[in-house]
Amino acid sequence: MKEMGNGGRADVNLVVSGAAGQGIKTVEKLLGKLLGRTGRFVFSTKEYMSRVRGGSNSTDLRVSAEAVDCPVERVDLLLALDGPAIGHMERRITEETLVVASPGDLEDRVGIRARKAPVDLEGLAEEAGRKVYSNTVAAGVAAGVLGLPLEECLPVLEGFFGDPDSEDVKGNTKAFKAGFEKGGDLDAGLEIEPGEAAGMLLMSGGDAVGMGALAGGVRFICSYPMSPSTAVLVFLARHARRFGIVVEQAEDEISAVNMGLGAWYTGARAMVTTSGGGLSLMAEGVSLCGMLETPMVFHVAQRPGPATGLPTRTGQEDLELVLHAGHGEFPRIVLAPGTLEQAFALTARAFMLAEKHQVPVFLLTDQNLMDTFYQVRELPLDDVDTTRFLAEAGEDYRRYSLDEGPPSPMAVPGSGTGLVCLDSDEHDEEGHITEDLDLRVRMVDKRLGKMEGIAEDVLEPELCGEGSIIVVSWGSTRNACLEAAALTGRDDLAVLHVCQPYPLSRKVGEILEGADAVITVEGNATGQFGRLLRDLTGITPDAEILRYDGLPFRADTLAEQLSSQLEGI
Amino acid sequence: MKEMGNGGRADVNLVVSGAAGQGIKTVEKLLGKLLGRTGRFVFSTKEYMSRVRGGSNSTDLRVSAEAVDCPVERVDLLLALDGPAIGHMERRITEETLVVASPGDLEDRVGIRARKAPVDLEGLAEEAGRKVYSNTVAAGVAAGVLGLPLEECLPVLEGFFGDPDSEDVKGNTKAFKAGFEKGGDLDAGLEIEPGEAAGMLLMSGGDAVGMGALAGGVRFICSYPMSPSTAVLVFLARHARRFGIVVEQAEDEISAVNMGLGAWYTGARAMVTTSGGGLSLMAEGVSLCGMLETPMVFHVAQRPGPATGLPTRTGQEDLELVLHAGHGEFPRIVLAPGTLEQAFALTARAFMLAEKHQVPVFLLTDQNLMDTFYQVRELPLDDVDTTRFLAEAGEDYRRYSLDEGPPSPMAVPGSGTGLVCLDSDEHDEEGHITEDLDLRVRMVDKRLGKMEGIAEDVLEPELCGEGSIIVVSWGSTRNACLEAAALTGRDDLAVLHVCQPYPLSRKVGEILEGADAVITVEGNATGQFGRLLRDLTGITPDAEILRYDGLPFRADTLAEQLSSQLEGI
Amino acid sequence: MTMAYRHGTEGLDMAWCPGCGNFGIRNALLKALEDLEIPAEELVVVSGIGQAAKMPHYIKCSCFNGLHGRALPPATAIAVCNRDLTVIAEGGDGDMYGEGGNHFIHCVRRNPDITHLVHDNMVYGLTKGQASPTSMIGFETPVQPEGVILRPFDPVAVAVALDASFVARSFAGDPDHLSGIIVEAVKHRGYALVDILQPCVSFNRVNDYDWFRENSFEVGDDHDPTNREAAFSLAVGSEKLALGVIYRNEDRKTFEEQQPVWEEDGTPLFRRGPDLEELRRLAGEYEV
Amino acid sequence: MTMAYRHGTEGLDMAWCPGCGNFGIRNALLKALEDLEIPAEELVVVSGIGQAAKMPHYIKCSCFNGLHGRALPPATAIAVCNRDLTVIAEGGDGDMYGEGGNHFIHCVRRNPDITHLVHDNMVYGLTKGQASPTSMIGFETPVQPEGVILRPFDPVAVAVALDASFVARSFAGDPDHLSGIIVEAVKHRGYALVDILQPCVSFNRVNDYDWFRENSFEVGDDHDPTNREAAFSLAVGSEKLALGVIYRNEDRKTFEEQQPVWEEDGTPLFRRGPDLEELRRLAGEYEV
Ligand SMILES: Cc1ncc(C[n+]2csc(CCOP(=O)(O)OP(=O)(O)O)c2C)c(N)n1
Ligand SMILES: Cc1ncc(C[n+]2csc(CCOP(=O)(O)OP(=O)(O)O)c2C)c(N)n1
Ligand code: SF4
Ligand code: SF4
Ligand SMILES: [Mg+2]
Ligand SMILES: [Mg+2]
Repeated sequence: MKEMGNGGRADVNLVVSGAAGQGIKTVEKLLGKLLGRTGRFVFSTKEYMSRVRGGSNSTDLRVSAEAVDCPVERVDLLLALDGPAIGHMERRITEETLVVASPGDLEDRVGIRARKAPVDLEGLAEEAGRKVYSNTVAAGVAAGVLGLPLEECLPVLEGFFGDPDSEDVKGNTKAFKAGFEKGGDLDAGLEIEPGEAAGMLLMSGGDAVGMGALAGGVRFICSYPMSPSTAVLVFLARHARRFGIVVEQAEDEISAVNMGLGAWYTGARAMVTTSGGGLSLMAEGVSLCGMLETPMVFHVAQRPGPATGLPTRTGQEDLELVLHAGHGEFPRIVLAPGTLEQAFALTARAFMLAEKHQVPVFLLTDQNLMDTFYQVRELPLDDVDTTRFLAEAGEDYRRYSLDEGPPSPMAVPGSGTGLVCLDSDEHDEEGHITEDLDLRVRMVDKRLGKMEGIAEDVLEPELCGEGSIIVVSWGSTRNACLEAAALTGRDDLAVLHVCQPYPLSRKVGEILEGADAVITVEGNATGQFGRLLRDLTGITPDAEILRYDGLPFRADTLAEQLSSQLEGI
Repeated sequence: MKEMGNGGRADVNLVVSGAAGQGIKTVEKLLGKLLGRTGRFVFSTKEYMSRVRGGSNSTDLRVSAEAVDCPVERVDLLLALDGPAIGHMERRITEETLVVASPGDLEDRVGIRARKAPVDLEGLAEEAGRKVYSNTVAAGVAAGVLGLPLEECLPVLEGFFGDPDSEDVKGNTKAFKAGFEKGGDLDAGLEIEPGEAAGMLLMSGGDAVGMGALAGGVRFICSYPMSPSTAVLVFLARHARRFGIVVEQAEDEISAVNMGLGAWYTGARAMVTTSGGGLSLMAEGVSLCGMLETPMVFHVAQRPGPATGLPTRTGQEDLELVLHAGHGEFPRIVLAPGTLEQAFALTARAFMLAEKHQVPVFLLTDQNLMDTFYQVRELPLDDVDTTRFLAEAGEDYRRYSLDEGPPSPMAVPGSGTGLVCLDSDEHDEEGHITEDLDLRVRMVDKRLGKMEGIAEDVLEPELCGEGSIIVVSWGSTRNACLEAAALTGRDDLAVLHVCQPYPLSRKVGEILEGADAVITVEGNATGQFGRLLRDLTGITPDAEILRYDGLPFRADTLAEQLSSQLEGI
Repeated sequence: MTMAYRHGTEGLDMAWCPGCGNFGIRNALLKALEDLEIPAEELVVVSGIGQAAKMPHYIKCSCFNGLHGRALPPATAIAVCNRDLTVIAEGGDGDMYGEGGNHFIHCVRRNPDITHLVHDNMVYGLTKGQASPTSMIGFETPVQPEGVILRPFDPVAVAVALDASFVARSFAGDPDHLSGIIVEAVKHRGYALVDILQPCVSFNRVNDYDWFRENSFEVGDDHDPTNREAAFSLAVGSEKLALGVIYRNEDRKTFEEQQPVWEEDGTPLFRRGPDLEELRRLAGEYEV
Repeated sequence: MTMAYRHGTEGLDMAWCPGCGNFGIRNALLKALEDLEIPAEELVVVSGIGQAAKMPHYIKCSCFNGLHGRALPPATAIAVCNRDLTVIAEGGDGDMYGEGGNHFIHCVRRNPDITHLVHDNMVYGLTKGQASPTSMIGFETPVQPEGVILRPFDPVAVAVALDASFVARSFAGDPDHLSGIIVEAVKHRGYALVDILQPCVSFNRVNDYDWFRENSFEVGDDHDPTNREAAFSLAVGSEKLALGVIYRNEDRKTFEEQQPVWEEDGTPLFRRGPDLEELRRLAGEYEV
């Protein structure tokens, strides 16, 4: 298990908060670049309201000389871009927190128990040329506080703001410098030394899934915009020309999934990206996928429900949905990455598995994973299995042949002289509608029989640590669980991370069988993975740590929850 | 447990088979009336292809002097209206079966090992006036074979075919008489004595659900046609004017569920009727129902899937679908009637429960229940709970008040001076969109908290018999399980029928805890109820009897399956 | 009686961007409701999801803020179940013509007595700037980086083709015109579409206030809105967008008027209980 | 090369009722395919669910017989992923204008190079006789016992309003006319709608062969199908239904033509693998 969180200044958690439209995103991107370039590690996550302007949002940037990959509750440095931001962050502000805000905003909040650092962000920005540079001033303050070398920062600024001779670059540079100076002057004791971050790749969850899709050979994506899944659609749209992909925005999610199946019928590897509500609408399409045995990859980025719920927040409430979406019975696969590398690798793998087993594959992520970014050493490109599983349609081709498989060899129309017929009704071997009830039984058995091959391809869980009390994590909570377990300081803990919830590796049961206690950690209110665990392994968790307020698990507070649960065990 | 099936002629199973369009339905209706009027009990079920003309369909009419309420495999008398019908029924024909068919058709099938009774149905019909009277001739043969008193039959014929002086009545009467004579002449030994059936109500599953809806106070139904659920829509359309109901055919299922929610928002009790595929499309609406806490009744008549599957056949494949349809987490209720009386009572109850607990209630039936008919003594009208649970919208009304409940009192717009605001986003007490994450948690807890009240209203399972080996049945398989258990002749068997799969009464666990062995019977391939049982009670069935060829369980063959399972236990 | 227009903006945390056309639409709507003197408790605004669809949270009314794309079905049901209520369905162009396109078609066919306000900003606002069904060809977005290639949906032409009983277009930048049109639409007996041109200052830099002004014209007095072919020509005959009442067909009966439930009894359905006696009679009819 | 028209009816268990208009449509379709000389293995018929949607099982072709209402999305995707294939989407009026109404609208906007054949029998056949979107007012069914009250959907008028690139109507009772129209539709570059009047002898006793004959007329030579307003007038100007090519707009580009994937490379997508080298370069761009 990772060794971290010695309580000292191994890392600084910096939060930028302000209204939508105030340019938090620019600060976050710029600081990300600056930190990476100067050799620091950075982890970022954000929380924001479902609106375009106003309100209060925040982005965490956790900075360290060592790799960091999950959020903490603790705020060491708060850059408040407006007054409401201080109120918004109030709960996370402690006496240790250094709050940088304009003097007026800070005064209005006399109550807060924090190290106050009044900096006239707007004033400095205006001095540098324009009020809108405030966010650049803030970035400068952060860079100053963190002790970045100014000379290494300046070239990055130029690249970031465009043409070096432009007014904009000059103004921003001036603004940055002014902030930097203020930041240094604060003498906050929050400097972070450079680490080995040079040359690493700084990417988001959305990027990782997008690149995984490219590695998986995606040729077609059709979707309807829906937070937090749209990032993948945007990513592939940006690279459509370069990688030869048809990208289409559908009129609705139902069209999206049916188009996707059409595409894959022609052998073009296809995916859809959506969130829980969109997947609900696709449920009939999921069932169609099961019946046609046409592969499909569903990226489902979770957010809290029911219905519209909290559209820009995170949660893990849709595990049971992807397990059961669609009527009737047919096999499926559910993957749930816990890291950016897994997000890449499992997305690529989803395409392979879908085509190999001719089933719907669900890639289950969430806003927490989509909107996060941090450095990865490299993408496991060499491990990508690029095998194709397409047959040729010979003269007597029968799409649902019972002679081979399961699955029956899949050919695509135009690949030979044979015909390729799909039917959503129960069908005969050729793919024509049938009312032969014996054949029906054989077709059901064949479809369900694919579960055997699928089981052979199942991914094993990852066990970190030697302890006999096992914390079970699935999907995007992995890193927070690992760090939290370490933070408890207890060596009787181990963390088991499951990146394939369904079907579940036998190993999961075997490992948990031997545990003294099992604690599940989930981003929902009813313990869905716990139920699945009981169903598939017979093991009932001894304790559950559930969070369903729309925010991700954070290592430090999760560690406290773990500790208090452990007292009870 | 019911005493039945002594192997003698306690009952005759008569099957009418022929092509779609040949008038099987007329035979079935006419015989139903004749049998009832002459004091016989009759149970009917049918199986048919998804087409309007042609193919081969069949209707079973099981006739007895005692009450009969489930199908058997055994065929005592087959009325084959065309040649293919004999082939279609071949598997169920034994040496005991009396096959009535036209001489030509019978000859073509020299192979069949049956008691052959060539009757020139068409010829007799033509003699009576028109070839289309063939089915009436067939009905006459049946009446003759069963030994019905002709003089009691004739007045029924008149009522059935319309104006007594019309050509049609005369022709049909002639045809019937001709058939009757032939039937009597066959001396088949298949007479059935009259029983106590006089004055009972002969109705179908669709009728029972429809009348349950009327008892439940339905005021609005909006649906999209889908077999086998359309019967309920048609029933309510027929009675719309008489009972003051808005009946609307929607453009699609999504519209249907959203209209239903709109109706119930105004306090008009509403329902939708659909099948698995339609419910898949409604999944987002189910989630909306969960979030708005607006009641809704979903009648889901199951058929085999996935996708279009076998649209006119039966199955129990959508239990997990109704348990999990919709994203996010919220309470729900699932009811699954096993008899016509239950179909009536549970439908009425669904409206009460939906309004009381402000949750989606699923009434899960199937083609087996929808298309069956038999006699019931009376509908339990006096037991219907007609309580309403609507508040008035006072000046300061807050739809999602946290002060009372859960559930918060539900008022409807226009019921007072207050405003009634619903929101599919996470919302505050007034029903306005919120990003207050503490409030979010309280709202989740409130919604899920309704499960407690729901648990108090849970229906207990029905335990029949004293045996220590328990056969577990849910939904429409009840009667077949009961009779099958009796047919095994073993007194160590008991049958436990569950009419409310979710939430499940504690009694189910308690009863099964004490069993020596548990055998589940389900109309699906993966044992969905068995999984639910394990999840909710920790009990894993010792054996499962699963059928997924689209046909219902039949008492005699199910008895054999039970016996052979019992050998293994 | 609480008037729907009572709400100011103070105390309201409105999620719209400064300068957004939605403010103009809100002002016009409040003005229209004031003119119409509809009590708040008799007004139900039904909306979907999107920036436009947040409207019911910003005025004084009962509301059903349901799913993205699904405002029209509940609006129809509400109107038919309680005829004492005034029902407005409101939302964005994505909401109503994209995800909700099928309900649009069939709602027009049904002709319930509701007013349909569509904030047509030619973009998806809430989800940050993808193309909407009404986006112009060539419009660049993160999902359409090389520009939109689908032909824009013309709601007015389609509504005329569907023989909608009232079809109008107005502009968020002209609240007087808009409120007048809304008053007419609400007064109209039957389904009334008002497609409202609405600048989105955050995600649509092409179709801004000026663009809309330059690319629209007011329907002249010489136009006969009861002439369907003329209405169609008006809708498609020019590059510019016609503003005003483009079509009306007063001959169509409403959905509600044709329901047996309303023939003899005006009681809202929620006040009617089950008739168990009649049901007993019906059950009796099953006696063989 | 196997010709699509090779199939006879012998050996086929066709689920249509004797006398159904679907037989005429099938004959016309086979004739058209014969005339067009499309090899069976290059033909994909995409259909939904309904009596009409069973067509691909009765001719020689590859097929994607998907969900009720959902033929157009897969048809579009198939056309754009493999341009060597000829794609026909086929189904009933309920399928295409009811459940599938939203796809109809947006498919027309997208303009993929597909042919859209709609068997318009003004009723739901397979589910035994409920009203369809095109059923006439007053049409009585088990679900509409007092007769249909919704205004019938006019696919031709709506398609013209959507500026579909090819809009035609024909009649199952006139296979010659119909096969000629189908040939034109398939040859047309882009989306082509053929609304086919089809008698349903089992569930629609009103709109039978005679009714259709009496209530339709052939478009005259004087009609200019490129004139959109004239096309609209033709669609709505008469009580009777116009038969023939009513509208065409050859100026519209197809969906496929505008895809970067097809700009330089004609290889069907299934023959293209992932480009891991280019991906390696892309990953490199994430180096900070
Ligand atoms: C089923 C579903 N799909 C997608 C979304 C995401 N979504 C929310 S609003 C919206 C579009 C907003 O555009 P529009 O309707 O034009 O409203 P605007 O914000 O422009 O006013 C989308 C795609 C959703 N909420 N539900
Ligand atoms: C989602 C869904 N809803 C409903 C159905 C049931 N259904 C099958 S075909 C059909 C309508 C058939 O009418 P139409 O499309 O006009 O075809 P026709 O049979 O008249 O040729 C319906 C409602 C279904 N298969 N799927
Ligand atoms: S995003 Fe556009 S439509 Fe939405 S509030 Fe802002 S300006 Fe208005
Ligand atoms: S039901 Fe109607 S449409 Fe279907 S096959 Fe029979 S006649 Fe044709
Ligand atoms: Mg919009
Ligand atoms: Mg039809």
